[in-house]
Amino acid sequence: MSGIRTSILSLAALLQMAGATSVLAASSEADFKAAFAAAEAANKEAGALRNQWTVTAAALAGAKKAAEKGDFDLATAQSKEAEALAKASIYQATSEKQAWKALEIR
Amino acid sequence: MASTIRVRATASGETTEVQALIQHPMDSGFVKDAKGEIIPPHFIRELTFEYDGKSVFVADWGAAVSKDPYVKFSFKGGKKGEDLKISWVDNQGQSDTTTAKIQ
Amino acid sequence: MNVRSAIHVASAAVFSATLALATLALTATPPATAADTIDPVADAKAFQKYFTTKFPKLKLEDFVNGPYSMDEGMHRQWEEKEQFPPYEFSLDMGKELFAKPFKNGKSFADCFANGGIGIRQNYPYFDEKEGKVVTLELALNRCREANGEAPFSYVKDEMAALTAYMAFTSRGKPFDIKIPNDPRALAAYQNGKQYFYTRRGQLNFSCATCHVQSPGERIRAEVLAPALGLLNAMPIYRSEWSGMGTISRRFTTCNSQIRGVPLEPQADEYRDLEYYLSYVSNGLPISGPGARP
Amino acid sequence: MMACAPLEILMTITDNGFSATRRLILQGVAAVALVGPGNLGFGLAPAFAAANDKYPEDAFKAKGDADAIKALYGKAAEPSDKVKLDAPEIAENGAVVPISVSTTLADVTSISFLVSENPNALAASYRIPAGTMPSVANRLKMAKTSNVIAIVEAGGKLYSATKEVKVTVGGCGG
Repeated sequence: MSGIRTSILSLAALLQMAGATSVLAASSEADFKAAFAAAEAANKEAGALRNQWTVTAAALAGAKKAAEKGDFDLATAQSKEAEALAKASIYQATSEKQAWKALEIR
Repeated sequence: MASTIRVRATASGETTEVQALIQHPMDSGFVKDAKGEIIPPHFIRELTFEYDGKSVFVADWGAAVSKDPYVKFSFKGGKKGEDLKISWVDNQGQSDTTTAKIQ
Repeated sequence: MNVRSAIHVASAAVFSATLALATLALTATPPATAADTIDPVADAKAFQKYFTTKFPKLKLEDFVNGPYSMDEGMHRQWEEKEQFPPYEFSLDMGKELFAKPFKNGKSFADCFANGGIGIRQNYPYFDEKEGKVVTLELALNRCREANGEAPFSYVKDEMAALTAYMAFTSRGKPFDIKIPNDPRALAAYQNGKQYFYTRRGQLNFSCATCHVQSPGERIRAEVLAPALGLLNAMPIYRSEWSGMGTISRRFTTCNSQIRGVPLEPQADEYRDLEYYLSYVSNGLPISGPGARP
Repeated sequence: MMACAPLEILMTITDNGFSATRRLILQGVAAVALVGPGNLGFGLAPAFAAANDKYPEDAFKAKGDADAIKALYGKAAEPSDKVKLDAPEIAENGAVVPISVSTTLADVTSISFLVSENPNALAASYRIPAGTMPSVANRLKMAKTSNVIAIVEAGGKLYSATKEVKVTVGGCGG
């Protein structure tokens, strides 16, 4: 059982970290492009693990829309959030490789 | 195409019990489709049951009747093998009618 | 969980006492060994025992009525609907579609054993040539493609109507899912089981979170169905969809409800999941098509 | 009523809509039968009696239940335990709520169902000719938790029964 608790704590920590970084200085288009590419890459990896989240796709779409309107602060922030969500879904997929057995009826 | 009206009319003693299920979207006009456009109201307004040339039951329906609407009632009289005529009209002028045998 | 698996081990008549003692010691740590040996027969027994102990008043076949066996108020509403069930039209459409010949003159009856009548309880089966699980929905579309017809959508009316009719012809027959003596079949079964217990989506739920840990409880208006007998009533007319839903539709919408991106219908994971879920419900009667909230 | 995966439920509005062939049989829909003799003796208020043949247009357009009842019958109803209203405590789904009513009152000429919180309260109204039993079952849509009111017009007077039905969406949030 203890395995479960640590995995949930680190999952939460991951998301916390994402929230903090979005407050930094104004972002330029380059910042946005980098953040967006990183988020897409992470989400692609989650896809390979057959474990993407719908909210990641929503955050990516939001980021793209904000960028199209030229609001790169928002676009970068949302890209970072998308990346964090994608990373969380990757973490979930890998940790569940073993964790699922805890719930199994035997 | 089969009729849109499914009926079960069973005579027992001197009353006949009637159940009807009708294939109809009964759109209320408050729902949006996938593209976000309002689906226009499209619902049955009047449903009539006639036995021996006489109306035994008339339903006046609004938009709050469920999709593929169902109704159950019973009336005195009605013998096995006799006809029960059912017809409906909706707010877009469409209609359908069928005749069912009382079991 | 540790207490339950200890009892399970003790009741296995075959194991000698010493072995039981050894595994008892192991249960403190995650039971790595027990989970690695794939034993579908023992799984099915434990699975059914879990639910019959959790709901002692229910007979085995009651589990196929899902939420309606869990709540009296829901049961009454179900009885009312069953007097003239909303899936009646889909059933008639399915019967018509099933008999309609393809352009080449053949029809679905030519693709299935016994003309497709009364065989739903054998699906899904493990196809040893292909080395994969074949579900009823997949077999229907393959039949169409083999006869030069375009496949139907797995989540829309025609597929629901066809599976409704085939289920109807099998009503009352117990699920009879076989796992042939083929390591790939065992692997497919295990893969389906793993999917069933794996947490996914931002809500971090697995199928088991709802259908094993909390059947009978409510998520807002809905009462959760037990996992035992979960597919026996498929396909279902859901009031929520005010329309028919196939197994593919149910799997994909469940995924998106917990904010996981659904896989494409009839993906291997879904086919294996259906294989596992049907196998552990062996013996329970087919009751499809069903009406659900 | 937004279901768990809002987009999903909206996707179900299939494009073929209502595809049965439409047999346009324009018959005299108006019921030919005269209203039962029992009713005539009560100095019918012609404009309002629901037993007349016209579809109660304005009653279905009325918003609140009181206005709808007024538009339909022209008088108020008094609660009566002789009107037995059967509705679930918690609806399994707002789209299909099984509701039925039966009564021991005599000379029933009309039965109606209202859902107070729906955009238009009047859901269905049934004309009961003489010889038809005063009992109806149907399936109605409810936008949200609301009082369901059954009205029975018997011997020219109105009787009612009310029950609250809880309605919410299903599923886990989507």
